[in-house]
Amino acid sequence: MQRIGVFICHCGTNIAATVDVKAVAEALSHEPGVVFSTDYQYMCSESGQTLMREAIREHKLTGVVVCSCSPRMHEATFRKAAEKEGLNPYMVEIANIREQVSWIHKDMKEATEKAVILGRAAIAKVHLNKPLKAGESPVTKRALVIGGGIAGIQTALDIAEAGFEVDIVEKEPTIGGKMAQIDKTFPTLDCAAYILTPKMVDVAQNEKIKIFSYSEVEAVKGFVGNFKVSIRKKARYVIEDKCTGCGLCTEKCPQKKVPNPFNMNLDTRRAIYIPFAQAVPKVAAIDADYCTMLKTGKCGVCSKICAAGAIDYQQKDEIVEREYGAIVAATGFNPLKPDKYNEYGYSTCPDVVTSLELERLMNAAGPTAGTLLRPSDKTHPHTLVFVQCVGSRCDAENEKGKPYCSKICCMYTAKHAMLIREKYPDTEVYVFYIDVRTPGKNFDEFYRRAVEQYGVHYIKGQVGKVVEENGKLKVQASDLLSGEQLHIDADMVVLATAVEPDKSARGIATMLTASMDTNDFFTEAHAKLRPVESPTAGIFLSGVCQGPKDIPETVSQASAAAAKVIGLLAKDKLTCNPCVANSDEMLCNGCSSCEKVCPYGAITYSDKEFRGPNRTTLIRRVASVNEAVCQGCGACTVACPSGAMDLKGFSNRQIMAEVDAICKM
Amino acid sequence: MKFSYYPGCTLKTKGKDLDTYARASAEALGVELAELPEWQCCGAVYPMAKDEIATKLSAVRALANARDLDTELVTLCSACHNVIKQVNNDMKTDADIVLRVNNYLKLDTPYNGETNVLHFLEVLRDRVGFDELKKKVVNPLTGRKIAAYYGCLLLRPSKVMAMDDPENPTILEDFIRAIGAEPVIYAMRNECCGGYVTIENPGEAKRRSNAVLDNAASKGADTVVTACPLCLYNLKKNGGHDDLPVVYFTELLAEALGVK
Amino acid sequence: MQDVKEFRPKIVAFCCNWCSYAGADLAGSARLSYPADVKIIRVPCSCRVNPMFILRAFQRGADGVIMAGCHPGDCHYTSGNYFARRRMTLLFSMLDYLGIERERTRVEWISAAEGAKFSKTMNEFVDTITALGENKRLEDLRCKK
Amino acid sequence: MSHNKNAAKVEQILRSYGVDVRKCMRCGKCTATCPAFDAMEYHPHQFIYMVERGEVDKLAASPSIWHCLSCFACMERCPRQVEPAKLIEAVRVAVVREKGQNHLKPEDVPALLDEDLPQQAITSAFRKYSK
Repeated sequence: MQRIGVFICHCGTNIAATVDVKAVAEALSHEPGVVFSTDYQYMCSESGQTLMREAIREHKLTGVVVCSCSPRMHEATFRKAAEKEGLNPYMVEIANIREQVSWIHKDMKEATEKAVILGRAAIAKVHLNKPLKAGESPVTKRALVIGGGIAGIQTALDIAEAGFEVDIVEKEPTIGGKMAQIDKTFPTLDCAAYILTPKMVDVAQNEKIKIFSYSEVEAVKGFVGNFKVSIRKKARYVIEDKCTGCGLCTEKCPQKKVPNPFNMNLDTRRAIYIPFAQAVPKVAAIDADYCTMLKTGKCGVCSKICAAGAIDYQQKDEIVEREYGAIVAATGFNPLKPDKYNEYGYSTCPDVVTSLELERLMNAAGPTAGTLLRPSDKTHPHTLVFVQCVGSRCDAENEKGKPYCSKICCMYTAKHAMLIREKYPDTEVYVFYIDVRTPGKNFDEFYRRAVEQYGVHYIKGQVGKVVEENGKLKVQASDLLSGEQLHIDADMVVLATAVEPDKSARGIATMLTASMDTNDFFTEAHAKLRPVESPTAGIFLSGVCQGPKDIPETVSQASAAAAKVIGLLAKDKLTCNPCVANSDEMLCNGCSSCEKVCPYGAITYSDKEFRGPNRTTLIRRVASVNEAVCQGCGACTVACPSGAMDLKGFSNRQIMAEVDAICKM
Repeated sequence: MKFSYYPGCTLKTKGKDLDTYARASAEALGVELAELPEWQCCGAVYPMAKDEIATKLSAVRALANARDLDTELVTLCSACHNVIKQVNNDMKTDADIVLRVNNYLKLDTPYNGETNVLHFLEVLRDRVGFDELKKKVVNPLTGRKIAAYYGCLLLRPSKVMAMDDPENPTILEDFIRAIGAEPVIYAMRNECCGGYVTIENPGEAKRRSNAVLDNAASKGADTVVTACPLCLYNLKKNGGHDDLPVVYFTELLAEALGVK
Repeated sequence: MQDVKEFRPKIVAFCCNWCSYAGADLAGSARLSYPADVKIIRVPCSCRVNPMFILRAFQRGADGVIMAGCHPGDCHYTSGNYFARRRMTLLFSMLDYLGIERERTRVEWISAAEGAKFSKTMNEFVDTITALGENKRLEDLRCKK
Repeated sequence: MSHNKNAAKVEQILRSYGVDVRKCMRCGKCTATCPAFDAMEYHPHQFIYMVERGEVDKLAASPSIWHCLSCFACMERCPRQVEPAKLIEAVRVAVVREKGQNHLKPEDVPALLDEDLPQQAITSAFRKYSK
């Protein structure tokens, strides 16, 4: 039998004004097992805690019930106090008689009765409490960042700055991501390359950072502090250590007709290529789909001219196994391909482009060397129409688009419009918008500048149809403020397409057991209070993989994720939550029901020997719970048909005891 | 290959060409189009109200007949196709309409959307196959530049019609390639010709059909094909392009197969 | 003296720690009252609620049982509330089969920000149960002393 | 909703056509895409808003409802699945269902015919405009 002490808190008058605390203390003192019962003005105060500790010592208490505020407030406080007195902290239970009683009831008799019942339920539970010990697990002091865009770069640099090792896994041959393709950045109009490439160089030069470029995460095992990750280094047919990045091969390769994704396929590159001049690592790669040597065995030009002897046509994919304490997802985004929006003519008219294609058409390193020319006939466009929200803000039942606002389009469109008007004053620029959304520092000022200073025509309405006829794009649109249908003869139409998470993110989330929303954005542990952590311990989120963001926001979140990683890696040991599931092997029938419902993969099955009747041994397949991975939700406990699985701290018997106490009245 | 065939009112009168050439071509392709024994006019407009039952019954009768004959149901006129496919969709998905229609019709076996409805173009694409069709062409229309006019009813609403991409369709273009001609792709091919207001508001119908043909002509088309008698009538009468003949796609098919 | 007691139902509310229990706390700090007949049991997640607990409550004389968890898609443990929803659907169909009034059991999704919803839901539930009256069919009279 | 002056009628129309006007985000794409724009007094996005505000009678009295080409372009291109074409038909049907409101009378037909006009045109006109 437990020796239980009961402490009723007045919380000043918060509780005592509505609950007769003395009567509660008196009533609960008669409960079985209760050897001490008292009330006090502020249990959470230093003297309140001392009172509790003295009582534990004097009355040799084995369990404590505090009737006070919500356990979400002070459970930790009282447990710590008990622990100082040598009592296992999990022998303390709270009855919430403030939020659930005094604050919502007025009638003192009624409130006092309810407080007594809640106290009885807590006492009934404590009778069944067992001392729990939180386990510990070691921490591998290295982080993995999946994705080498600006988000991954910033996270990796910050973690490395704190002295920890970081690996970046990037599926493309270079880091840099989408930001490397962008021309200028809003709202300052500085060049993306000028601010990004120094960071890329920092990554390359940082001894703590290792880049796995042209690589993908293949498998993830383990749990917080102890992840084991297989990384597939895809064959690039160039030996990384030997290639000097001179680029001679990329000029001499006879296969010239390869679409160039870095320039949004608006021009071509060779079969052996370095994505762009500032690539990190600056190492060539061969596109196996186009290389004549790899396809037919004839050619070998690159190998012959490579002075470093870096070409290796026999190269194979390689699997590297690495261990990490924390993993950051920074998988980024892609603009939606508007091929479901052919009322705008994207698939049939070359002069209808997406905003990212326009970035390349305006970039000095792009296919037109920075001169804005129509893709169809390479002439200078005079009239440009921008269409906002292509594929964003659609109804959930709309299969073509996304239900969310992509957040960055209003601003980059203002940027494009402004840059075009500045560079080419002979142009007319129209922007069709539903709403102009500019919440950000200096953002609305920027948009107003586009209108007031640069004379961009902002029209509230949408484009309904684009018809190409005699070299013009006839744009049919609505102007909702004037109530007219407009017909504009344009030279180019630019579609602000929705942002969508990279296609690889879904598979990575599954490997990480990190949850995703219906749009394939990673879910954060708490929308407001834990925005850079996944609900899965040890997994952190950086950049657009969590939701649409511009560059400043991405960088902030990337640094925030790094701070969380650093906080984790700085620990030598991790304390686990002791309220985890555990399986009674004697009852387990090996059915795997629990394994199937576990969202964390914390349950494994193994064959174990048991002693059978007549000195025989039986081998049975039984479940065991990895306590470092289990988060204690209890899904398995209900799925278990044999009653073998139970949850420490919230056991079947404990909860039923509470039910009984409440119903007894 | 045997199908039940629903010609519809216009194909028996003013739109005979659409029908006769289709039958001749089908025969040449080894496709049997067995006309439903007792078909009734579909009404030409799909009634979108959930509480409209009577106007959906003739389509359901045709669908149930085809079901009883254990065949897929082939249509040719864009309007019939639109009505019958949409009604069939109601009979698959809207329990209330199913109940009320069946209560009214008292069929031996209640109808629940079992029949698969195909446009003749879908038969050519998905059952015969355009590659197979190409092999049977004796009289390829080499050098002809043909603009396909889809209009509105063939593709929309795309969720129900489920025939092709409603904004960038390819079925007629692929058909044109199969008969040896060159398809002309132009943006107005899926915009309305204004056929419905040709009685009410001829000026409007003129403006719309003119815009369609202007766009097709600007892309160098020498012929326009359609699957809809009303579009054909309207484009010819109101399109303002005497230089640009508008014909049924089945006419060119028959020509290519040498059965015209 | 004659003791005419008005009927006060016994109601057990299972609340998940992350959303609904926090919602109850918010209802408390906003002083949004609901009847004292509701007694809350804290569980880590709605998926911890074994249908047995609900049957146990009825057996012991509860007049109504309500389970509240995070909104679908918002579960702290990713998918727990989906399991809970499925399990409760099964339990409810069994209770239907047994002829237990459908209104005596209820599932609600209440987030940590929905103090008002918590209070409103509990008020409604108590009204419903009060109107239904005592649970006579499932109570095990042997449990009464 | 005090914003809506004609709630019962609107409710009836919306229910029988399954249209949810609250989904509209006022982007105007329906009006941008409408081929009959020039012939209309009220335009598709206004239909939606007028029904939401309960101004059904005003809409029913407008010639605009007879100018819709039923081409479904607005339905196909609406990002919010609002389906303006259904709403226009709903108002039109509400008008023709009222006694004596036939927009097209059989005796008017012969004058409209020419020798090539397909049956489809007359059938559809009847179905659209008459009871």
